[in-house]
This record gives sequence, C-alpha cells and structure tokens, in this order.
Amino acid sequence: ADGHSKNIATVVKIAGIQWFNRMEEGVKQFAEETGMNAFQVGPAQADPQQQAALIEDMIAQGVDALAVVPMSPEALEPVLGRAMEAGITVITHEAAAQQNTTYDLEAFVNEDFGANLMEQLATCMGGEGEYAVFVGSLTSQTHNQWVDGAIAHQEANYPNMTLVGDKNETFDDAEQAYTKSQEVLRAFPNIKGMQGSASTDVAGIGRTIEERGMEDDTCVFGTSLPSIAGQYLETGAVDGIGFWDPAVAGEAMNKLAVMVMNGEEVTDGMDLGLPGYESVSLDGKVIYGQAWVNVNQDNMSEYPF
Amino acid sequence: MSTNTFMKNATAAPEFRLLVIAVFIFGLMSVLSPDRFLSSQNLTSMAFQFPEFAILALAMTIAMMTGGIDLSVVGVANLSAVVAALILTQFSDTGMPASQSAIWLAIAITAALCVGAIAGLINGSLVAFFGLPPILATLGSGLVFTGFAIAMTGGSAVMGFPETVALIGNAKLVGIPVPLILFALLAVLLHLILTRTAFGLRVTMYGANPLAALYAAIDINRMLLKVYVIAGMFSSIAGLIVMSRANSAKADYGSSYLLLAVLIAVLGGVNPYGGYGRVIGVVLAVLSMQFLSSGLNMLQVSNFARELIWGALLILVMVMNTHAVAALRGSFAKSSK
Amino acid sequence: MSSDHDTAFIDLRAITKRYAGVTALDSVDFTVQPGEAVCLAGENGSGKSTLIKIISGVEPATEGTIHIAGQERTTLNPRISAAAGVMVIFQDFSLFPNLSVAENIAFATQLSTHQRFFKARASRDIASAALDRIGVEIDLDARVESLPVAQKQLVAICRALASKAQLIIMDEPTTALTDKEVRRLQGIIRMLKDEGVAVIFVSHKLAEVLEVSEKVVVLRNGKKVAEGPASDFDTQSLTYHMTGRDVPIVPPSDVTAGAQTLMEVKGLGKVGSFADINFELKTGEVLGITGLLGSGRTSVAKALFGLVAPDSGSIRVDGQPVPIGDPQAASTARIGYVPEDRLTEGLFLSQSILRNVAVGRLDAHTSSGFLNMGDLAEEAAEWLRRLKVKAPDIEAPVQSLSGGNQQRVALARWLSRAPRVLILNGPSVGVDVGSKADIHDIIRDLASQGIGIIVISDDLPELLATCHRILVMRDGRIIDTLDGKSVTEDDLAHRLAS
Amino acid sequence: MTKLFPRDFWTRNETLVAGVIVLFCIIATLSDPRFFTITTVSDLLRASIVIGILAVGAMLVLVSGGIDVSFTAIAVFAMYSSTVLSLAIWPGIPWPMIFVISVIFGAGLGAVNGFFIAFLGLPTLIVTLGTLSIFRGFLLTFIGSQRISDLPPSMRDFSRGVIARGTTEAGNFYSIPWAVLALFFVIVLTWFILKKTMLGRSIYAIGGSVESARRIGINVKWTQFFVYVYVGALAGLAGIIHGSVGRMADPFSLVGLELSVIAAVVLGGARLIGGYGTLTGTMLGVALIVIVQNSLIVVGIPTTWQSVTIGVLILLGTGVPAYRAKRAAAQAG
Ligand SMILES: Nc1ncnc2c1ncn2[C@@H]1O[C@H](COP(=O)(O)OP(=O)(O)OP(=O)(O)O)[C@@H](O)[C@H]1O
Ligand SMILES: Nc1ncnc2c1ncn2[C@@H]1O[C@H](COP(=O)(O)OP(=O)(O)OP(=O)(O)O)[C@@H](O)[C@H]1O
Ligand SMILES: [Mg+2]
Ligand SMILES: [Mg+2]
Repeated sequence: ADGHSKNIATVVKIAGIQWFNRMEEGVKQFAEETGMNAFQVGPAQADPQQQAALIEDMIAQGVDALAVVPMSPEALEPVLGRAMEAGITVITHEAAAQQNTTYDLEAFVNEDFGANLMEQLATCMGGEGEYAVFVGSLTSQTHNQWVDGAIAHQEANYPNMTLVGDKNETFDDAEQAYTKSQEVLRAFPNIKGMQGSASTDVAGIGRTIEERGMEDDTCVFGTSLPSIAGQYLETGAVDGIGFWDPAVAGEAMNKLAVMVMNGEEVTDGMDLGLPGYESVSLDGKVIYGQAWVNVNQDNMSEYPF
Repeated sequence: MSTNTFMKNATAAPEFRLLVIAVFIFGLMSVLSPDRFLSSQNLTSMAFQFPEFAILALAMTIAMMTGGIDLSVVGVANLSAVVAALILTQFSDTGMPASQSAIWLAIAITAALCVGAIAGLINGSLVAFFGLPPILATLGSGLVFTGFAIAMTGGSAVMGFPETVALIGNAKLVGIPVPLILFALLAVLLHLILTRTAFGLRVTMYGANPLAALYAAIDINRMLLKVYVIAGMFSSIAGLIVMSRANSAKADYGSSYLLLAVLIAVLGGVNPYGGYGRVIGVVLAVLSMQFLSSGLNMLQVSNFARELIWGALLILVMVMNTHAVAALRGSFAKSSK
Repeated sequence: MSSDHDTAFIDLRAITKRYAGVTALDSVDFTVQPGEAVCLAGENGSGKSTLIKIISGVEPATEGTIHIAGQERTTLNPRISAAAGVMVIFQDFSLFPNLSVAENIAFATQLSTHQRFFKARASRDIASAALDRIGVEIDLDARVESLPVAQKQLVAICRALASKAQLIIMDEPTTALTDKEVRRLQGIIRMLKDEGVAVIFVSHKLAEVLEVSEKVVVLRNGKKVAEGPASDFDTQSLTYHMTGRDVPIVPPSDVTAGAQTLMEVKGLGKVGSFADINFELKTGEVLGITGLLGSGRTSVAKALFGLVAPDSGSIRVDGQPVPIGDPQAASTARIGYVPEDRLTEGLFLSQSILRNVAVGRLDAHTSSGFLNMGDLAEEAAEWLRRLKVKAPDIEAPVQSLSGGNQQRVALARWLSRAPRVLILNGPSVGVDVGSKADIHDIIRDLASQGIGIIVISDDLPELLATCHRILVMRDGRIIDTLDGKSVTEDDLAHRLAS
Repeated sequence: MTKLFPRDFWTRNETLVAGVIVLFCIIATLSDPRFFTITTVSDLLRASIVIGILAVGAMLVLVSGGIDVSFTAIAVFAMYSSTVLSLAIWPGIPWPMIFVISVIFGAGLGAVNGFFIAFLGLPTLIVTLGTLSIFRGFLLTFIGSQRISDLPPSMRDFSRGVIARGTTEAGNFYSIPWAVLALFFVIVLTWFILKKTMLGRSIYAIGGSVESARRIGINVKWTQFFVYVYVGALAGLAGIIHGSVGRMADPFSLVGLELSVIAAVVLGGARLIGGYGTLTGTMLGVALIVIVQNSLIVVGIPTTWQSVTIGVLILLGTGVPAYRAKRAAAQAG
C-alpha cells in the first residue's frame, strides 16, 4: 500500500448488534476524517473460531492494520501472531492480556470499572444487605473481571454486604436473565441488589423487578446501553448502568493503528484527542483510558444509542 | 462396462453435481476477486481454516450413515482439548526443551483421544443398550461433556503450552498445512472404513434397514459402539487442532461448528435417515463452504448473508438431487383437476 | 366384445405402464363386470400389483384409457377411484400401525363421506359392523402395530368391506391367513358377489383362485396371455399360462433323512408365548412346523435363532449348547433364519443384490482388515446363479426384483454361510407357482446335502411336498408329530382345525 | 363402570414424566421448603408459555412424521419483522394487530417449509435445516440485527396485562399474564384439530404410514402443507409473545432453542419416527424441562455444573422410557 491510504480492518466479536454498530460509527467517522480505507467486519455467530477464520481471511487479502475486539483473546493469539509476522499492525481492545498485539487499548481497568458499578450499588443499598451477580457466560473474561473487581471492592469496603449464590450465567440473553433473576429472588427473598454484566442482563433483571413491583426495594446496576436498558431506567427498575462509548473506542483503535504505522510512539499520559482518552496510561503494551460513562434516569437522553 | 456408461453413471451421481458446484463457486470467486482469492496467501489460509469443522463433519457423517446423528461432537472436541490442555499446562511449560515437551504432547494427545473414545462409548451405549434416539442421546451427552469442560476449567481458557503444540494446527509439512494433512488422512481412512471393511458395509446396511440387520445376525450393539467411538475420536482430533490453532482450550470454542457439521454432511449427500453417504461428497461440500465463505469475506459481504446462502445452497442441491421439479409438476397436474 | 365394454364397471384399454427401464404392463385390456369375481393370476413380477395400482389411482398409466363406472378417467388418484367405488386390500395391507383397529377400518369410509369432523363413536360402529360381517373378533381399541400379521390382514379386509364399494380388489389377501380363515374369506367373496359387488382377486394359491372366481385373467411379463371363464382352467393349464412351461407336480419328498442328530431342543418355553417345546432335527431332515394363527410357530422359530429369549430350555447343535437369546451365537452355531416378511425383515431393499447376499459373509472375506470385494462378488454371483435369480445386474438394488427373486436373494444370503440348520419361515409366501416349485426343489436339494431344515408354513401342500416330519402347534404347545410321507392333506387340515 | 385409567396408564411416557416431575419437586422442596410456593408455580408457568407453544408445534410435526428445526427462526423472523413493520408504518398500532401480522408472517414462512416438503417431497430435516439458515440469514441481513427495545407501546401494554397478580399473605408474589391464555388457546385448538377433525386424524395417519395414507385417499400433500403452515403460525404467535412479554425485539434470541424444545416433546412421548405424540405428554415434557432449568439455583447446584445437570436429566428422562420400551420389545419378541 502507498503511504497515504491504508486498509484497516476492524474485526469485532459479532456483527450487527447495537454495540458494534455504534463502534462502526466511530470507524466510519475515522475513515471520513482521514480518507483511509477503514471498515468493520464481524462474524455472524458469537464463536471465537469464526472470528479467527475472519481474521485469517483479512490477512490473506492483505490489510495493513487490524483493530480487533477479541471474542476470546487466547484463541486469537496464533492468528494475530501470524498477522504480526506478515507485518500487519495489530491493535486490540478489551484484551489486556493479549500477547500478539502492537498495542491493546482499554477504555479502563476492568476491575476498576466493576468496582465503580459496585460503588454505586453499595451506595444505593446503603452499604448493607444481600446481592447477586450475573455474567453473560462463565467463559467471558471481561465479565468475570468486572464481577471479580466488584466483589473485591465490596469485600474491602462494605463488610455488611453479602454475596449470595454463584455468578449467575445468562448466555447474553435477556430471557435467561429474566428467569435467572426470578429464581434468585425465590431462592434469596431478602436480596437487595443485583449487578449485571452482559448488556441484556439488566433488561432481564429489570423486567423481573418491574413485574414484582420491587423497583423501590431493590438496586440494580450493570453494564448496558441506554437503548437496551432505557425503559427500565425510566421506571426505576434499573437504577443505573455503566458503559464506555464503543464509537470512541473504535475511532481510537484506528487512530492508534495509524500512529503506529507512521512510526509515532505512544507514551504514558499522552492525549489521544478523544473523550475519555485525554490522558492515557501505558502499562507495557496496554493503554488505559478513563472512558467509562455512568448513566441513570437523569442523563440517559445524552446517549442516544 | 464401457467408459461411456461409466461416465454416465459418474455424472448422474449427486457427488458430481457437488463437484460442479464447488468448481463453480471457486470460479465465481476467482472472477469476482481474482488477485485476492487466487493469491497463494488466501489458498493456504483456506487450507488452514476448514479442517477443524471438516473433521467434525466426517464424524457427523459416520453417525448419520446409521440413521443417527452426533450432536455431541463439539462438546467432545472441547472436553478432549481441555483435558489435553490441562495435562500440558500441569506437566510441561513453555520453556521446556522440545524433546521433553514432545513427550508430554504425545501423552496429552493420547489422553484426548481416550476422552473421545470414552465419550463415544457413552454415546454408543446410550443408543445401543438403552435405546435412546441418537438425536436426544447426543444432545444430552453433549451438554454433559461441555458441562464437564466448564466444571474443569471454571469456564475460562486453559493456556500456556510448549511451542510444539502449535505444530499440529499451524505448521506445514512439505508445504502442506498439517491440519489439511490430518483431514486428508482421516477422510481417506473413513472412506476406506465405509467402503472396504466389513464394519463399514454393516454400518451402511444397518442404516438402510435396522430390522433386517437384526435378522441378518449383525451384532448391532457392537457396531453402534464402534460408530460413536469413531465419531468421538474424530471429534477429539478436531478438538486438538482447534486447541493448537487457538493456542488454548476452552469449553465454548467452535460452538457454531455443530450446525455447520450437520449442514455439510447433508449437503455432501449423506442421507440423514441412514444407508447412504460418500466421503467424497462431504469433502466437496466442505470445499464449497470454504470457498464461499472466504470469497464472501473478501467481497465484504455480511456474514449473515453467508448463512442465508448456505441454507439456500443446501436446499438447491436437494432440489437437484431428488427429482423434485418433476414431482412438483406431477403434484400440480394431479391436483389441478 | 363391445357390449362388454358398455356394461363394464372397470374398463381398461391398452394400458401400458413403464417404470425406468421396466415395462411392467404392456398394452393390457382388462374389464370387470358389476358383481363379477375376476382372478388375476401371474408369476411374480408379471404386473398384477401394477395393474391394481393403476385401477386404484395410486400410479398413473403411461399409456391407455381407463373407464370406471362408464366414465373415462383421464386423471385418477386414490380419492377419485375410491369415490367411484373402488376399494383395495393391498399386498402390504397399507394399514396405520399407530392407529386403533377401529380407526383403521373406518378411516377410508369416513374420508369418503367428506366429513370434516371425526366421530369416534361412528368409527367404532363402522368397524364393529365390518368385523361382525366376517365373524371375527378383534379388540377395536388395540393399536394395529400390536397385532399379529394375520389379524392385520383381517383388519385390511374389514376396511375394504366397511366402505360401500362397487369393486373390492384383493392383492394376495390370504398369504397370512390359515385355511379356516381362507374359507371364511371365500364365503365373503360369494356374499359380495350376491350383493352385486365385483371382486378382483390376486393369489398364488391356484386352488383358491379357481374356487372363487368366475373369470381368470393371466398375465405374464406384463402382457395378458390368457382370459376366460374359470371353468375353462385347471391348475395345470393355469400354471402353463403363467409360466409358459409345464411345471411338474412334485411328489412328496423322497430324500431320506440322515441318522445323526443335528439339533436338539429341550423344554423350550416362554411365558405367554410357548411352552415345553421338545424336538430333534436330524441331518438332512426337513421338519415342518405348522399351526393356526397365534399358535406360537413364529415365536418358536425366532427363539431358535436367538431373536426371542426363552425363559427356559436349551438348544444344542451337534451336541454343543447354543447360548439362547443371541442371534450372533445362533449364527455362529451355523443356524440360519429366513424371516417371514421379506420387505421389512429379510432384505435391505435400497441396497444392492450383491450386498444383500454378501452381508452374511463379510468376515470370511476380510483379510488384514479389508474386504476382498472381488471374492465377495464372485461368491454372491455364484449363489445367485445356483438359485437361478433373474437379475439385470448384481449391483442393482434388491427392491427392483420381483417377490420370488427377492426370496431367493434372502435364501442365498444364508446358504452362502453354509448353515447346518436353516429355518425358513413361510418360504413361499407371496411367491408364484414357478418360483415356488423351484424353492421346494432347493429345499430338498439342501436337505440332501445334510442340512437340517425347519419349514414354518401353513401351506399344507408345501409342507407335504417338502417335509419328513411335521409338528403341529396349538396354544404354544406341540400337539402332534406327523410323518410327512404317510399324512394326507385332509388329515393335516383336520388336525390343524380340530 | 368406566375405566379410571387407560389400560396402558402405568407404562406410558406421560406417567413416567409426571413421576419424575413429582420426584424432582419433592427433592427441591426438601432442599428448600420455599420451593413449593405459588411464586414458583407462577414463575414456571410464565417461563413455559413460549416454549409450550413452540413445543405444541414441534409435536405436531413429529406426529406427522417429520421434524422441524426451523421454528425458532420462524418465531424470531415473524416477531422481529412484524415489530419493525409496525414501528415503520404505525407505531400506535394495537397489539392484537401486531399479533395477527406476526402469525401471518409465521404462517407464510411455514408455507415455505411446506412447499418444499409437501410439494417437492424433500426430506423434512434437510429442508428445515436449510430454512433455519435462510430465515435467520435473511432476517439479520435484510431486516435488521439490532435489538429493539422501543417497541410499539401497545406491546408493552400487553406485557403488563395480567389475569391475576398479587402477593399472598405469606408474602409470596404471583403473577399470571395474559399470555397464558394464548398457550391455553393453542392447546385447546390443537387438541380439537387432532382429536376431533378428520384433518387431525389424517396427520396421525400420515405419521403412521405416508404410503397407506395416500392409498386410502388422504390428501397427503395438503395435509403436510397444513401442518407446516400451522406450525409456522404457532411459531409466529410464540415469537411475538416472546418479544412483547420480554419487551425487546431481539433478533438473536430463540434460535438455538429448537433441539431443547424437540427434546421436551420427545420426553413427553412423541416419537421421532412419526405417528405418536400427545398434548398431555408434550406439556409434561415442557414442564419437566422448564422446572429443571429454573430450579437449579434453588436446589443449590453450582453454576459450573448446571449444564451437566440438565444434560443428565435429558438423558435420564428420555433414557428410562426408551430402555423400558426396548425391554418390552425384547420381551414381546
Ligand atoms: N416402482 C417401481 N419401479 C420400478 N419397477 C417397478 C416398480 N414397481 C414394480 N416394478 C416392476 O414392475 C414389474 C411388475 O411388478 P408387480 O409388482 O406388478 O408384480 P406382481 O405381479 O404384483 O408380482 P408379485 O406376485 O411378486 O407381487 C416387476 O418387474 C417390478 O420389478
Ligand atoms: N393361547 C394364546 N392366548 C393368547 N395369546 C396367545 C396364545 N398363543 C399365542 N399367543 C400370542 O400370540 C403370539 C404367538 O405369535 P406367533 O407369531 O408365534 O404365532 P404364529 O402362529 O407363529 O403366527 P403367524 O401366523 O403370524 O406365523 C404370542 O406372542 C402370544 O402373545
Ligand atoms: Mg430500584
Ligand atoms: Mg404383487
């Protein structure tokens, strides 16, 4: 490729869902601003092997850089290794432990984000009572890190709160979150708080809470998007959600890729020129921003996605 | 037999149509994106990609030949890989000299194959001795195998292997990708088993008429056990390839391969009600799928559209294989009056 | 002739039916007058069933015209045909195993009245009336799958009777019936005739054919070769027309049984099925087992081959005990079993003739793990030749063969395994006279080679023509042992029915 | 005197499944007395609605001698596209109309299956496997892949509609939504078709033997066609209920559930060879699966072992009757 227009493929976990559509907005924005051939692809099914195959195809068609949001970071090590051998710049996201990457971009430290949600949950619960946690799947690393960070934060700061039950698995399905949360309520009738991880978790939990009229008796926080959890935020069934803006993350990844290709260096405390990434910290290959957003009833209208 | 009638028979076979389809897709993709699709990069990359699910499709094939199905292939593959991975991470480390790690790798592979065999024995027993319908037996056992893999790992990935592990899935032998060699060996093996051994013939006969097989004094239970053990061991080999290519093992790898394996087997002409199936058909189906899939990726066609095209291809092939159009004309001719 | 056509209920002109590669019917003219009993005779594969399928609308004719009840039918399907008054008792019964006896009998009738709603009570009434008519008692609520073959056939007959048919076609309706029931059926046919209902009757039992029919039509290789009043034919001439040759009427077996005891069955019993079965089979002996429907013949035969596990008793071959309830063990002890129902039990219909024969010899032709396909094919071809199987190609699917040839393929499978004891359940069920004589020859020939043969049958001439001894069963017990040479057909019939 | 039980009462699958359910409930109650409350019952009932409707359809197909794995894709397709359509042209549309649209979409897609199966004579498993991919692929490619939670308001109203709702004196919450009536309606309608019409009996007859059915003049093609259209319509209904009650049109949901639903139906005694299957059995099968899936936390099974538990239960639930049937067949000889 010539020095100006580069082919940059952003490969996401799965195509078509809100989250990554929002990311695609950022990628497109970037393409428009810079005139680079930046585009986004993703597999039809949430399966690490499909994503690996897709990256394989991208390498074969000779892209200059890859921005990858790995479904399962470990599974992509070999294929990303091959990409780097082929001289392709690799930027990853949500994969702090990734070995074969030029830089990994994290919106934040996962444990901190989990603790941030816990802080809000604990405040809402008045620092005491039973709570339960949900993950999309036990095999999802980030979900587990958020929840682990949250539990650690609770144990360190709120001794009067108790975690009941296991990490409940919802398979990224609102219906599952709905039935699981019902069951949690039956098994632990005194429960006061729930924290979700998959974007559909709070939607399912919120539905249960609303159905039982427990909006005021319980506190529900979790990772989600306003477009998914909005209706429950309105009624108070869900008290707050946290997320980071995938559009900004997508744009940031592409920006980083170009920086690397142009031989620019990333340094601790650097400003990437994007909200939440004004002063990134560098830890080895991992670049951390402070890009989380907390949303509740009051500010949800500011985030139309 | 004259070569003429031989040609006629060969071109009438469903496998011939698949060949035409495979060649057509290859040609189409080459035309649409000549510099990229025909690049050696891409051809090698495709050769690395398909063996994982192609081997699962072979496992599916032998189960379908008996009129059964094996929905546990992905579960078995992952459980085998997890067991192998745990052995590797427990007893070897990345810094180990190759000679030593090779021994551990051999042990891990043996263990994985044993897991596959045991899983196959369980499936076979459920079908043969307890009389469960295969679709339910393997649906249930698949959940159990996946469940064990989750329970053993807590759901997270097992990683940190010695470098030798990467050879299975990523190396080349005289320029040919190792996974492709493995697949070719297994395909030939299965072909020989099905057409050149007493066992294979019995499998086909049983698939064609189980009751007659009973009256022909075929030891059905033993045969079914073998079928599912073979399917299980093929699955573990697929699992090992996935493990090597992902440099890790996890309970949910390859979850989309299950339906894909069924789809490929059926597209390859295997009769899901038993009694007919040829490995060459399955191989052609695999190639068609891979050409299509990589080609569409190059053209940046949505991956959802790819699913649509797969489904349409499956039905199209069926319509061509059965004399469906004639049947349609017949059915409307009759009901028109 | 033209008046024939004018009054005929069924009038087929120049009907030709071609399947891929086979001309099953070749320009056949065929008429049936109201109230007439017509017998359709012919060897296996001569086209009888095909003709019936065309009349009943199951298969379209390739060429020719069809008139039913004076009306030309250019498109025919089972519905139209049934509405015109044609009911068929198919060779394979065409019943619904999952439905009750009552529904099976009444379904077609209820369907023909175009009612939308299903009335369970009406269905039972129709069924019990039909059963009463032939004087049979079968539990109306039993599922048909749980019935023995003979009762299934009775249900199929009742279904045809239940509808207000103008023509009832019976494709080999007596194969599973015992003598007594056959007589009853003949009575029914006469009764139908009196009521003005026409009957087309297909059977390989020539005596039956001549007894009930007014007109006989003989097909050979898809062509009509003879037609005339039944009184013009006798067994001999009918056989001649059917086969195109004279089939000698064979005298009873004159091969003497050897002296050695081959098989010994002691105290075999299974609760609810059979009890106290004791017999010996000598080398070269043909032993018949007969009995009325439900007498336990089939269960005993299956027990000998390990398909049914008896509760008590022992089986020895050459003095060695054979583990019971295990077909593989029985097969290893070189016991062979040719089942009653070729289509579902005996053959792999979609598979090649070669494979159907070879499946019994796979291990013998395996060396270092692989099959020797050449040897296998050679051996199979040799057996097919010896049994005079008429087949276009050894690789053709066995379903393309006619009944008699299919039966020979089933036999070839076991013969290729050089059995010591061969159990033949209904060896000539649904087999034409020509093939039947051949099969009897084969049985005698095998016996002369020292094989012990057990023939299960209710075809008395067959038993007399082949057996040295005949065991008569009733209620699961052996009630009589008769000498094949001295017993007469009347005598045997009497003992069966008494 | 009329018989209290049918003759084969004790050997039926239904009886066995009911027994397993009772046993499971006893164990669950022993391990946690709160299990046996109105709350549990109403929660389980709600969880059964969508699966129950889908299962009735799956049962019908099994009875007719086929197998359908595409009904989940039909359900999602119908639900999502009727929602999208409503939002596009009339967001204020009353919910019964959306339901009708979804049912019509479902029936239409079912007709696609029916066309290939009945008129082209293709094998059912292959066709529905193909259409599963086609419907899902088409939906996600051309109609949309975003989760929509801004549903037409009337759909939310439907989801808030309850027949009964409240808290018992003991503090146990219960809620029976309108949607239960849909399940009830589907069961009654299907019962009527299967038991009281010639069409229904024809479906059983075809499942018993297609060839025999053809020979006695049953219009096999149109009957099969009807089955797939009806099943498609049921899927459309189940889908729109799923979307409304869940208050989200999620194009990724439901697909993947098909085999579990079929497992539930087979648990209830339907046979994969066709001709056998009852509504009672189907509902019991659904109940068993739903109870087990929603009681693992109460029984105290760790999340990591839940998959194993469900697998083992499917194996036990289908294994025991299968084994008994095998034994019985061996006995009868
Ligand atoms: N569906 C078919 N396809 C091809 N050939 C067929 C088909 N059905 C019948 N035939 C052939 O047509 C011929 C006539 O068969 P048909 O069944 O009418 O004989 P049949 O007189 O009834 O014999 P049997 O006494 O054995 O029942 C046979 O050669 C048979 O193999
Ligand atoms: N006396 C009896 N009372 C009730 N049932 C009986 C009696 N004898 C036999 N049976 C039933 O009939 C069955 C015997 O069937 P079997 O098939 O052995 O009879 P068969 O005479 O050989 O029949 P076929 O005429 O079909 O050859 C047994 O399984 C048993 O259930
Ligand atoms: Mg609240
Ligand atoms: Mg015939």
